[in-house]
Amino acid sequence: MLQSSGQGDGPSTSGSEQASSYVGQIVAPGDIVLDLTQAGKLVRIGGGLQQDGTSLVVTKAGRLRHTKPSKYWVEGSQRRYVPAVEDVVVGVVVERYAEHLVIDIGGPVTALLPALAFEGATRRNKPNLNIGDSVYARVTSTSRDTEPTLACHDASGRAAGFGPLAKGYLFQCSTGLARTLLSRPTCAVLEALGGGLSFELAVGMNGKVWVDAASAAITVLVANAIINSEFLSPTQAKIMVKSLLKQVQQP
Amino acid sequence: MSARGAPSYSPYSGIEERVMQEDGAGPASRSVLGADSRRQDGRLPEECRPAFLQVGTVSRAAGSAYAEFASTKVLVAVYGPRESRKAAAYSDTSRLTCDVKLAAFATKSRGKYGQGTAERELSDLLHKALVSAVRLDTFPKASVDVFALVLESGGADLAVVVTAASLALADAGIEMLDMVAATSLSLVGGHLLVDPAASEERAQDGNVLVALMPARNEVTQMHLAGAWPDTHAAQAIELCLDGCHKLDGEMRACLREHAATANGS
Amino acid sequence: MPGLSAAELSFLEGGIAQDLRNDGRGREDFRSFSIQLDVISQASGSARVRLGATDILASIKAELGSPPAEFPHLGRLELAVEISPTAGPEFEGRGGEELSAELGKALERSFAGGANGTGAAVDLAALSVVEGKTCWVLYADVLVLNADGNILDASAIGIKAALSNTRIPKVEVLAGEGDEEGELELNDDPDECARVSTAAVPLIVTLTKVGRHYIADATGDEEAQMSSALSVAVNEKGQLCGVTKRGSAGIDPSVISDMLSVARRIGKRLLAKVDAEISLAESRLESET
Amino acid sequence: MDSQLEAEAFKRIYPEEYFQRFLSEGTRPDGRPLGRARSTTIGFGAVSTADGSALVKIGSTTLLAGIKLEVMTPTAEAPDAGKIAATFEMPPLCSPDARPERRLEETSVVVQQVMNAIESAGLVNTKELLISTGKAAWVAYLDIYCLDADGSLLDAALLAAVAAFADLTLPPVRVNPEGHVLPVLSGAQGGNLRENGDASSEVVTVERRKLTLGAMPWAATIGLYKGHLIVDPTAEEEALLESTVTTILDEAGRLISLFKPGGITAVTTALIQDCVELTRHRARELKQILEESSQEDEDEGDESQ
Amino acid sequence: MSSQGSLRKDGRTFNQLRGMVCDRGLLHRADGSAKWSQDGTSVLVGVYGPKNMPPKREDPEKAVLEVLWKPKSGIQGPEEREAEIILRRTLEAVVLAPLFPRAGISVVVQVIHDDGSLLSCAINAACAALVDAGIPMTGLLASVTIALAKRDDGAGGGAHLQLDPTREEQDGAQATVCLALETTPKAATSNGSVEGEAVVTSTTRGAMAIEEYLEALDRCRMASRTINAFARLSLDKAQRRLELPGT
Repeated sequence: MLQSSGQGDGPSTSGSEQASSYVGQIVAPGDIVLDLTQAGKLVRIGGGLQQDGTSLVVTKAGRLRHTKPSKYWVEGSQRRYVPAVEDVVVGVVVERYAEHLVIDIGGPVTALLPALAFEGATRRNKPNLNIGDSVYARVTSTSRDTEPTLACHDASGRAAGFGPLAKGYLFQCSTGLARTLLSRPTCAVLEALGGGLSFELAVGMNGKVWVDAASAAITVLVANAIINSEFLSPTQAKIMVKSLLKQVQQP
Repeated sequence: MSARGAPSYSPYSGIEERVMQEDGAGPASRSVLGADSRRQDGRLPEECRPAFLQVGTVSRAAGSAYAEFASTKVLVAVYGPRESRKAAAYSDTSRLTCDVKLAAFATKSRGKYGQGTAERELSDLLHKALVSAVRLDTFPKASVDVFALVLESGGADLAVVVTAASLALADAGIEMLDMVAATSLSLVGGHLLVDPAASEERAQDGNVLVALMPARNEVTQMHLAGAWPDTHAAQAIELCLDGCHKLDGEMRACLREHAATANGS
Repeated sequence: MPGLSAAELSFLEGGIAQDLRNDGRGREDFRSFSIQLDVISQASGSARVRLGATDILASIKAELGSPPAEFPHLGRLELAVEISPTAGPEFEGRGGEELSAELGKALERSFAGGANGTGAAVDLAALSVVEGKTCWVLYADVLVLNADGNILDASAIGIKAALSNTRIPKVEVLAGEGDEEGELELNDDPDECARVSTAAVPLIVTLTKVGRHYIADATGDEEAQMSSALSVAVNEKGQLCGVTKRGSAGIDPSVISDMLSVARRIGKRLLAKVDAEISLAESRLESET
Repeated sequence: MDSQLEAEAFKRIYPEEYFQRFLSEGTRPDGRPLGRARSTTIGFGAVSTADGSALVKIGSTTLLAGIKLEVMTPTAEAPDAGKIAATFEMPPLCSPDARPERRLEETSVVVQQVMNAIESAGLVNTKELLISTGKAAWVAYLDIYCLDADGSLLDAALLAAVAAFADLTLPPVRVNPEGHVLPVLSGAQGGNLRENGDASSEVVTVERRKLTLGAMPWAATIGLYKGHLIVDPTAEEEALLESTVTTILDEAGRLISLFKPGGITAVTTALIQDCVELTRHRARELKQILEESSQEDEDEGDESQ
Repeated sequence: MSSQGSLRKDGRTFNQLRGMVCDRGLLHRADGSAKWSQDGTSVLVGVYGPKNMPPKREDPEKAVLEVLWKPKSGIQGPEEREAEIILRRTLEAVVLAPLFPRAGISVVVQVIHDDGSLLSCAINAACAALVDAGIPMTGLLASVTIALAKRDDGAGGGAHLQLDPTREEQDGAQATVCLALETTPKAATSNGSVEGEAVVTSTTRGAMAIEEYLEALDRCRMASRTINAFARLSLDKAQRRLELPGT
């Protein structure tokens, strides 16, 4: 009757259920937002909710969201990242073994990246990553009792942009901001930056952001612009980027 | 161990020594033996105090023993063989760790041993007395931990600790070459007093401790302090060995009795 | 000790069995030693002792302190051993701490006497200045510069020599008025200084058991072969002043009594030799000044 | 034998199920009904080097409390009172969880709660510890050692502390004009000791005496497990409990402490009332045990004299 | 019987809490933080985690919760160590630790000022900080301290129960009771009659009658609702501020 899921949309049977009256409101842990006996056959729950008997109970503070037909989650901002399958993340190699790498993705525990989870990797031919190197990867599994696993290729085995991140600058932002940066359509700050500069960017759902550009000055500018944008409206963000761009273009 | 705030003192500390010094002119006339050549507690010089021994006294320990020699009261518990906490390099043998503590109220003046130097020394001496008797080669990498607490320091503390610890090891089923029994002796004004009481130790000119594996007839630990006339030292060691053999009988009886009651129930 | 092969070890043990050690000594022989006095000017007394390759520095520092609470009429003698990290590879870092503590305790047992000060190496009553208030505290510190076995015996020789070299300033107690405590006046004019009687200071003879035999004054290589050892302190009167069993193996009680009488015999010879070396060193010192 | 081994293995692998099976039949692994505390003994004067001491056993849980008296200068705020300074030690011999390098967190809680109970009940009037106003007073160092940690330590620690105070004797002392406290020696001993200052200059002499104790606090720890109330849990049971409530009452039935340090279940008013009721029963039991033990102690004392 | 005009030194009635202030997200290095003040008593709490734990201290079944209590000045004494343990066990009642096996959650408590009811203030602050960090919890807690003023104060009847006492009131009281209570959540379903907020933590000081304790408990229950309402209000405000750029 109840199915847990991360981000993905799947098939769902719909009924003539009644949506929770708390949708759109700010909820706190312990709040009972839905009586499951009154709800339809299938309810999908995302982050911040838990089933307790016949009730749907909030475990994290935030705004209760709902998409039709019956998906619920709590949207809140938290700094600490909790991995979910199919999240894209930026991590740092902390340990190296023959079969796998241990990656710090800023989560509750470190993640595993199998040595062969790269496009076209074989025993003989695999990328050589060292402790301290950054990597852009995808979460392939999470389970309560084992470390999350990562892969540097998409479901069909192609690199799809994943892999080691050479050089560049890595910084931490909130997971809320990371989500904004990854959202479609492209958020205001990135659009404004992209209009005036050329740089490479990798954003992880875990709040780690990697930037690389032709000069250190541009790298730093991009990083600052992104960090500054967290509490700005789209218009404010555009103005902020514009003034920063002026500074570098002046000399 | 010291309380915070203003310093405090005990008006009765050191009173025995002061009385003793006021009593007579010098150490020679100290009245350790009465006219009937008996000690203050009525014992003859070569007589040990009655020993009360009991094993299996700590419910959650692998082995344990309580020893009471008149007012000397000691509790020992053994844990292990268990995983060694100290991340030491791999070794074929296990580690024997010994830790002796004195309760704050165990001595005449409170927390006299609080600084820990005396406790560290006792721990070290206990280790030396036991280590050759325990078959550490039978369980690699693990550690056997011996913890002793002196509840009341009534004289010959170390000897009682060693004896109780060896009983606790036996109770824990740790493989040993032999039991270890220990006896100490004080030299007071030329008299040899076996198994001294605390008051006799405070007056002593010298002391000896012998720890013995009685069945193998091997001394595992021995030390002697103070200046000893020739014949006295040899005689003192003999008396201690004799004490160890007597104690051995009582230790074995205690273990037999415990085994009998354990099987009976 | 690393560095000795099995063949070397068995050779060493075989030699001991035949009363002929690697360096030509018999089982009961000490290595030759030298004493040098007054080597540290700030100390109240000091000596350097070289016993074979073992090299130690002993110093005595006399300071005014408070007497033991239970025995207000006595002074104090505090003993400590420190092993320099340069003394050998095994003493690098904190490696020497355990041995330092063990040797310190063995010295204390041999020099400090009973709880009431009887049988102590020096007359503790003579160190009293104001009963119950002030006394001299003699800090005897041994620093091991190089270790090639038998540190303990060398340390005892060092302390005896350093004590013979010790000068304690004269103290005058100025009468206080009424209830007030008298003040102390120190006079460190060398001619006025008191000397410490070293007649009762014992020496230590360590007998190291290697195989079925025991040897005196073991070298580092020989100590590596030790199963157990008995350190015996002996004084001029032939009294035993302290015995410490070292090493983990057990010893038969009859062997212990043999070892005690052998140690006493060796000790007597050693005492005479050390006394002679000290007077030699003293005369050398006088001729220098 | 086989079935016993099997039971032992079951207990180790499925401790919760093992425990639940007993509870479902209204009993516990050691055979007690849920509401019964383990047999309790008190031995007075267990340590002669202490001025007051007591050995308490509740089942296997064993605690030894000792009080040593020292003289202090009273504080300016309370010139007519002494004080109590308490410690609680869990030396590594008492439990496999206690290791020399690590202090168990129970120790901080137990010492605070024992002192809280003694103060809240008014067991000791610290003014009785006065020797001479503004000059000298006794500080009672209460050291409680856990010798065998098999659960419900707070109950046993408080009982040991109360019994040690019941056993405490203040030695006779005299005070010289400088406020220094000196011993009073009996008979032959005293005659030979040189007097510090002449006798006429003494201000005060205090006789050997016992304390007049106020209300005695009695504690009962009750474990909560899936709706069951488990009185006086053992260490094995404590490891499985959801939370514990320690209620402390005095003989007049006043509440001295209701201590529930968190845990995964919360209690309702009705449950609190149940705990209080169970503690009332246990308090009567403990009071009787203390009285009987002290009677025996006196009888023995009479015989030996 | 009436407590007319018998106001407390700071002008409050006996049944009145002090003014509360709660600021969230003050510490940028922490994963969540909150400063909670009840007039003169103020506590700042930072939450770190769920994060990696050294293998020696990890628990394969659940996240390890650790509390570090820093007094206003000086080093930790036995009282602070006890408070640390009580706070930790109190938070364990609501934190969903089994969701993060092998991980750790640290709660660092910094006392800024203590003018009475300190433990309650710290529990409220810690709870807000955990919410701010997004640590999954089964519900919220509210903590209240209440003092039983000495009867000879002249206040008759039930008037001698002083809610949320200042330090002066606390020190002069015959007894104090500190409670942490579960809160009644917003609920889409009615679970029948509720017996009243259950007690997660109770510590007391001083002697009192059982009836007095139960009355204190009732008063605290009532007050806990006010605290809960305030905590939700402050959460609402904080959440709206966070969402500002998006809306």
